[in-house]
Amino acid sequence: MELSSFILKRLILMVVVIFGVLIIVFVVTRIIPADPVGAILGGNAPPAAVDAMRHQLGLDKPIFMQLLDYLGGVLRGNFGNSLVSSRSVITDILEYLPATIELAISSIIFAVLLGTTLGLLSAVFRNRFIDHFSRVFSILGISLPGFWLGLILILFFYYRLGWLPSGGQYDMFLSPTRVTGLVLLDSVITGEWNVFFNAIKHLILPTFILGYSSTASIARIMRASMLDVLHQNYIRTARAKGLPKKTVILRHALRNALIPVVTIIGLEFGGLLSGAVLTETIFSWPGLGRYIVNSLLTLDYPAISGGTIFIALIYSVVNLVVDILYAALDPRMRA
Amino acid sequence: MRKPSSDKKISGQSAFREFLRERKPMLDDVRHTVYLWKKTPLALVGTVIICLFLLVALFAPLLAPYSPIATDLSRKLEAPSAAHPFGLDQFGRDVLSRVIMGTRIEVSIIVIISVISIVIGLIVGIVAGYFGGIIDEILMRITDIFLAFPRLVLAMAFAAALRPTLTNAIIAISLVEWTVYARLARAEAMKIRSQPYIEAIRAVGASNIKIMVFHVLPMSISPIIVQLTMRMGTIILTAASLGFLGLGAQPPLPEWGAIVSDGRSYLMNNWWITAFPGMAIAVTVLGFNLLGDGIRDILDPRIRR
Amino acid sequence: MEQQRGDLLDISGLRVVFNTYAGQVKALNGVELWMNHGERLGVVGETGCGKSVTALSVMRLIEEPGEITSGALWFEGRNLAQLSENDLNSIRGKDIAMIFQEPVAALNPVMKVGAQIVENIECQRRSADAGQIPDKRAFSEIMRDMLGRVGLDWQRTENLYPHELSGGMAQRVMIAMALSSKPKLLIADEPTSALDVTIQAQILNLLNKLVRETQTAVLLITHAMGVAAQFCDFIAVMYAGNVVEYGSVQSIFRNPLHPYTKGLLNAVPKIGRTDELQSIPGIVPDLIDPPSGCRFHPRCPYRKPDCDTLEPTLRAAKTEPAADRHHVACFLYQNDA
Amino acid sequence: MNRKRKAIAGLLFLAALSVAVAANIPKDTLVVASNSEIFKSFDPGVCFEVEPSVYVKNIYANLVTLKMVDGAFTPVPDLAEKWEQSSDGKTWTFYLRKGAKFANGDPVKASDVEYSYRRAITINKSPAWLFKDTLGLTVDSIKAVNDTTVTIVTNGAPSNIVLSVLAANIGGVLNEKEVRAHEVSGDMGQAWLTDHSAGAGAYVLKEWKRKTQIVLTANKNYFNGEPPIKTIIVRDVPEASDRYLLLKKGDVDVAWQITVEQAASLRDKSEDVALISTPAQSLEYVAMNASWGPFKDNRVRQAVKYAIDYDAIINKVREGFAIKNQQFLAIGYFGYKESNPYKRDVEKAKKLLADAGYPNGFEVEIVTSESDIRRAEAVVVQSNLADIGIKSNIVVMPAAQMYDKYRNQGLQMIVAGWGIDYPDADALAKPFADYTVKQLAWRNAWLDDKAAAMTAAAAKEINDKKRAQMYIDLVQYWQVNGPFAMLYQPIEYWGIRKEVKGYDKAFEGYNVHCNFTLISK
Repeated sequence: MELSSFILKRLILMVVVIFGVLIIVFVVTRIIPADPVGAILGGNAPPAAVDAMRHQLGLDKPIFMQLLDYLGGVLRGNFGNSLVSSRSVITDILEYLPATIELAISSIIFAVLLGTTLGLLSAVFRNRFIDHFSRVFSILGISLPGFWLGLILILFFYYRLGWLPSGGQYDMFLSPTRVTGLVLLDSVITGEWNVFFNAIKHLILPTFILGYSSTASIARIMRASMLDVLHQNYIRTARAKGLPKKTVILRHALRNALIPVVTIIGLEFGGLLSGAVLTETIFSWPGLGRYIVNSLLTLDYPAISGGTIFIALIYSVVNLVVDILYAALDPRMRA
Repeated sequence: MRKPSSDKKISGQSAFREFLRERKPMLDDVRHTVYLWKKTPLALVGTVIICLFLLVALFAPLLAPYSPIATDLSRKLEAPSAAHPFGLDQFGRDVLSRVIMGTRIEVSIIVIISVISIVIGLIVGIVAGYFGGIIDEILMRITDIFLAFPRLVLAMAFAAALRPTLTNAIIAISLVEWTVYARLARAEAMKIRSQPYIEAIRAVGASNIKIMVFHVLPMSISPIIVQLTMRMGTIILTAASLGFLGLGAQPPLPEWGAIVSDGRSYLMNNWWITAFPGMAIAVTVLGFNLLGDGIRDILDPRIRR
Repeated sequence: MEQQRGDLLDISGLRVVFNTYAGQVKALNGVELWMNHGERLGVVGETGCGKSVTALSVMRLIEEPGEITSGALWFEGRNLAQLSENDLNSIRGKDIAMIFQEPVAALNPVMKVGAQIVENIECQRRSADAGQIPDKRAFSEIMRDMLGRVGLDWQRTENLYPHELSGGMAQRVMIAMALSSKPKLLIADEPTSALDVTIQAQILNLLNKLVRETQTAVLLITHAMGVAAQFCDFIAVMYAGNVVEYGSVQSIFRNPLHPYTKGLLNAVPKIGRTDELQSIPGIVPDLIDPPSGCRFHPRCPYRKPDCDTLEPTLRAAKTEPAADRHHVACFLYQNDA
Repeated sequence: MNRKRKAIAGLLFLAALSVAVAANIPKDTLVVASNSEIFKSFDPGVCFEVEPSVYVKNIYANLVTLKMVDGAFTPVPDLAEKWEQSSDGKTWTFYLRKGAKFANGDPVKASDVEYSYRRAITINKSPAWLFKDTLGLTVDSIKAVNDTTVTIVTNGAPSNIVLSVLAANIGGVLNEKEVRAHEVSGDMGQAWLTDHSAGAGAYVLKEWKRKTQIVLTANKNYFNGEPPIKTIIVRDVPEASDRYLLLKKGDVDVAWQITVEQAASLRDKSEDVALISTPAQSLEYVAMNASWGPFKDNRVRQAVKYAIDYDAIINKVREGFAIKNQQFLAIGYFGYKESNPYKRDVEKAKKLLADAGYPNGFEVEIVTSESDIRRAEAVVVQSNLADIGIKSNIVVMPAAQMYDKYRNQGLQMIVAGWGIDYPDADALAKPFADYTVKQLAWRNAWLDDKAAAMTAAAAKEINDKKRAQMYIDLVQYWQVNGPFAMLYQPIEYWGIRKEVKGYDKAFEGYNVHCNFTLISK
């Protein structure tokens, strides 16, 4: 199927899915038997103030009317104002989104590098010590609860050893110029190398915690696909050519084994966005994850809907990009 | 050509050998699975952990030295000692008994979530796969919508919507988990629908429902069971994460995630409140994952040779 | 012990086993084979007789769960069985090259065909003159020349991916790749079995032409007696992990000695003969617990009392002139049983 | 060759990483760790939460401010040098000090005060009811007579209420010129003032990177002189354990909201870190729905009040960070006279229950919020009630759901707290005793007209001595019949580094009075 029509179909599908997501999120947030306004104004606010605000936000209209207003607004790109920060949800999200993306990207890179290496090692040295060690190490990744491990690592690396900071994106005394919002990228663009190194130091622990959980599934897929590739005929041809073992594995086996790994990167990215919610809370990371958790706890309707839709959007876009990447990587798909 | 043995003397022994010969392919398969099972020690470790986990859950009330919710503020935050191997939490409750009783909650979480999500998944999957066409398209788009969300975010949204209690958290997670089984059931249903013998049965007058229940359903059970073991680890983690965020089990229920969340602000001086339940989560989920990994390797034809 | 029989290749007492879940498969049970420079030896036998395993063993390409348990692989005075992995790598692809049955599957799907050939040339050159900086352009020239000599237009083929080639074209590429390093011995493991008949003939003729030009010895693995007869000088008949008969094409076809060889030849339809084809009774033995003594005895019409206890060894049959090297492993011809 | 180069690059990278992490904090900077997740805005007309108002008080100057003078809040001149109250008690005239300047150098004029207060009423945000209802102000009530004099016409509320409200956030004076310059589509500068400042206070809001940090810098033109601390950085650290670690490591000077246990360990033994505490302006209570089942009978309410073990809660749950105060007036407030009639007396409680016809008790649901402290208190109350035969189960709800039910009188029993809006007895008497204002008394369905009448009368009484006595009588009546069992008045505490001086003076009477200028290092 021609690549462009493949993308077109996926885009249409994505729009339908996002529309569905809009409806679900709206319904879910509205059936909450609670009154966010009261919480936000604080217990002391007199009932008159509460009712005034409810009316102002249109929360006293029937649910169906609220849905229409909401959808109308979304189509015009207006996700309403957050009840907590009383800023437009879009500004909130655009302020927090880059932090989550930066953490997610650095974690996926870490997970892919670690995952493929572990998968490679455990396939090449099958059923030997390295195989068992790397499989246990990677399986620990999805077994250890991230929030628990995070706390312990902070206690150890920050408090006892003092090697790494306990949280935040960069030191409080630095004030990096914001270009895209991705601190690392910005510091490279603006050439602020002290910010660059500092940001890396702040990224190490959160990236490990967030990335580690995806390592297991990547390692497993890599191991299975590597084992499969090693039995293929072209590997025997490569060995028959007298190529050293290292070249056979890296140049021939690895490239073929990586193809299935690409497909699950899309899925793992979804897992990362989930994980980000917890990791951000532990590492005081100013990301979208924390924004959503807080909006859920304070029942900030517009923020919940806006935040979850954005996360769903990113997730669908990433999956689309990965599928295109898959076609590009495997010549057989390019026919 | 075997010499025909005399009719009268077909002893029980040869009948048994006959029974065995018919079953040879299956026996062969079982032997091969056991051989692979032994060859992957990790799966063995996983099995042991899970058995321990289930046993502790079964005998929880007997094993727990103290009541998990009895508070004793005068002895709060006591360090681990012989009397209290896991120490006491900030309400003076025995962390060990809470973790042990927590096992029972985790088992109930897994069982309920698995049942709900499998039932929903089967219904949606089989109906979509069996009827195909527009029904399949609609149901699959709905599944896509649920899959569009990162798992935890959607579970959080549902948990916050329904009042945050353990039961609501279970419902929330099930609403997220069923998509996995729906896809599996649909694939199975589509495979079976194209089988010739289905045409034959339909010709004899069997109704769609009967076909779906008696033919499609049994066939899709095995892949689902396999997938189930792999999902259990994630289910516990998701429930624990909800507990940690305050959207899941509410105190004094000793759900592991909630215990870790309770103790997290005491991590500095009283590490034990968070450490032990966290370890319990890690070991149990590790057990399920090792088990799941082992099963996956055994069933994956590429690795089976 | 020294290499005595063939001055190019001399395999003696080669045993290979496969440890599978069902038990240990004794694939090769003391294979005896030898050939001289420039000669062409055809190894024939039913599937599962171990001919492919023998071919792979020469270059020690046997993988888990298979392993060479004993035997010597003499190649120009060096025993490949004892060589270290990197010494062996200096021989693989340079002195001994190999082509396989499934040509498309034998090429790396994500790498251009031209590049895969250049890789082979580069690998041989580097081991040859290690000091020099590899000259990429020269290697491409050689590759293009080879593609031309196997009858492919290199401008079109060079940048294609394996899945874009037909079976015949892929085999031509494999031949180009194998011969690009001017090996002394080419092992062809059923090169034409997967191709349809018309292409088979083309490939064999191409192979015949190229190999004669460079005087390369060929070890041809095939189950088609006709192909072996037409292409090879000598033939080794294998049955259940043993070479049961070895000799020149003429002597084997004119005067087959071993009962199994006779059965094989009778099973080949001949033009003009209308009588019913005879098949060899019984089935190929299970190599996990093979029949004791001569592994052919359960199916052998001329069975003698000792056949099921003693294992026959390959002995020169006195009747023929030495040039035919006619050997047979059967007690019918060893009166000192 | 390139392997060597890679090794050097690796080493360089590690060297850069290992440079000391703990940035040592300069002398003239104060770093605070707190959870600023719920901060909404630093606009004086909008900000109503307890914590952000600490910073708003230091960014904006008011006409008058409050200081703790020997245990009681006393109005003190700020931008206004002196003020007078008309004979009928309604018209107030304020005379501004000469030469006071805004942070950006513009002089402070009476027109700024007029604009600021009219703005607060027009935008009508959360604190607006303090002006509109409590002081009965309308847009025309505030007039700038000339550049240095302002008159405000109130509904005749007693002087203590008027001055307390003017000293609150809403009384912050904005620079009219600068606010008008940043107005966007008629929002009177609300969007801009969310994270910018146009005040005359001790500090200027330099920057607010949400979920990262808030930075305040000293105001060079401050009329009381530039404060010793030049920069204040408030780092957003949501995790309590993180805040505690940062404090112990010396990466922050002050840590807010550390746990009671951590505070106790700092109080008892810690070399480098000290604990500062001060009675908080809020009250913790257990309330019963006076129109629900058994609680209709006052004897049952009395029984509960006698059943509760107040000392266990104060010493065990709060680790001593609480003061026994069983009335709705906070300590030191106008009309406060110590009176703690209730002590745990199981026999008396049982007898009261039996007289009321519930010899073997009944079942009740106790609702509370998610904080550790509240849950611990609920757990103690649960076991106390069990001692006298009342079976109860605890339901924890997030704030949003709790307020919804509580506002519609839907709860049976609740453990909660009440923050004080302005430091005057009326700010407490109304919610706790006067059901007509539809706040706490109403939420617990205690529709007692006598109490409502006494509260209304006390609110209007001009004569301070008579007014004080009226509150004492109201408290006495309320303690016997009210549906509230007051647990304690909490003590607020902060962990601070030893090198920080004057923090206790700065936060004495927190959150009514917080003056960063008193802090130095």
